[in-house]
Amino acid sequence: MDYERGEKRSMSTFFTITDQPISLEEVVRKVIRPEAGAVTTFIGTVREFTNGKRTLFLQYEAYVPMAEKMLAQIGEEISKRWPEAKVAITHRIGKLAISDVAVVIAVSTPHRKDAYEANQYAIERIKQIVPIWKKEHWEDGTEWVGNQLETKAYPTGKPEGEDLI
Amino acid sequence: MDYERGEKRSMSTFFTITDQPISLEEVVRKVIRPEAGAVTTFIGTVREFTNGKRTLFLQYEAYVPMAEKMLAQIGEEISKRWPEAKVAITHRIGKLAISDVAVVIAVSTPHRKDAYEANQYAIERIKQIVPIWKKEHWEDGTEWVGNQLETKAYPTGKPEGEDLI
Amino acid sequence: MITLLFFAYLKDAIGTERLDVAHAPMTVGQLKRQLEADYNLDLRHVMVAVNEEYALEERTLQQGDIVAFIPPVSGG
Amino acid sequence: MITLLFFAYLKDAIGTERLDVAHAPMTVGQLKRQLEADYNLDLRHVMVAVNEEYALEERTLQQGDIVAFIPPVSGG
Repeated sequence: MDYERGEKRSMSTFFTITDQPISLEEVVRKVIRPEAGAVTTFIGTVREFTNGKRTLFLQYEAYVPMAEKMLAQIGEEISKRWPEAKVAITHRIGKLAISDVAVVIAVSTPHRKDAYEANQYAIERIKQIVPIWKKEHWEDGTEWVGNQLETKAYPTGKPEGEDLI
Repeated sequence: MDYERGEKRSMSTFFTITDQPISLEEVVRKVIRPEAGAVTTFIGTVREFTNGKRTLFLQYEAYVPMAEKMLAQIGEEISKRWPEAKVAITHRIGKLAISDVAVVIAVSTPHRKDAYEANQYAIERIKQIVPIWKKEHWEDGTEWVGNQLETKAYPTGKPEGEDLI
Repeated sequence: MITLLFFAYLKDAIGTERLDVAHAPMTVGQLKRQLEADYNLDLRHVMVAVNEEYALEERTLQQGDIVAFIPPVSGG
Repeated sequence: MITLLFFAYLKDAIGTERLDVAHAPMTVGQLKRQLEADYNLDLRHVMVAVNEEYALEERTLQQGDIVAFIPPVSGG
């Protein structure tokens, strides 16, 4: 029944960028359906320490229309690899505090193994192709994070110097 | 902060059997903390069709005190394998309708790969060692499900005949 | 006294969820054999917990023990 | 007219999130080279989307195109 209702919605309600707090229950509700016994979610929260450095808060920015398209594309990729999976993804932008939820990925499948695999696939792809960027605000400066591995900040060259202290 | 509060609670609030509907947000809140950037959840819902047979509703029963102990033991096993993981599990018992949530497993870790692996470990172990049983109520009878693979109902021998029409 | 607990289909088979027995055989294994004979059951796939912990067949039972018979579980 | 969009650190580096240019070079690659020269930037790791779809360097630009410069993404 949820499923029926879901199918009639536009894709954009399943793959959304928002500047408001994300309701976990709401994202999960989009994928729950009688045929599915397993739902996995991934909830990305703002971590306080990265490589020992303390984050005060984050700023997320997106190229919104394209980001929603790319999220929907990830949904299609998942449908090809896991035909029985149903996916919903919401990513938040704007200013986020420590432990705030930045992204929720919900995947339902008839069997649980697929739900884990498809979910993990989604987060990996988000970090590869969805035009969203985060700016770290530390105690001693700011920096746009520029690679998916989160191991080092992207070298910005000489501009942006005014942001670094 | 959530973490500090969490540590002071008894283990039983992290590993719980309940006869009430499960609040997903509540289980997730138990594991969110500043050190963790990733939370995975597994939500087990009641599936309508299993091997083509239609389920009307399920009845879950547990040996409650031991089931909570076993859930806590799974938490300890996870702490050994993934020392940075934090886990909360709530399993519901009683009568559940199609799409009702039977179990929620939430795992937070600093890095996402661990959150998926530890979560999947938890559900596999639940299906091995936690004394909880479900009784299928079909259109034409009932049956206690008796193996973890859900491929066949447990042969009950001659008793229980009164339940099978 | 020793308390026996039954769950799921075993509860239906035995006809009760609890039996208090004054005397029980020495070990978990012997108790299982006795129940199999008395109730015409096959308990080979049934695990036993003593005082809420899984126990081996060799485990010796003592007065006051709570012995739970755990059919293959199906939670999750 | 062609619209250029900049995000994240590139927006800071260029000093604006949007530039409307009357004439643009033929291809995505040529446009990148020109921006690199004009703003002293290294755009080797910057992807380009034309009308909200990732485009190759060989892609020919047309009037009305929206060309977005996508630094390595860091969502999730």
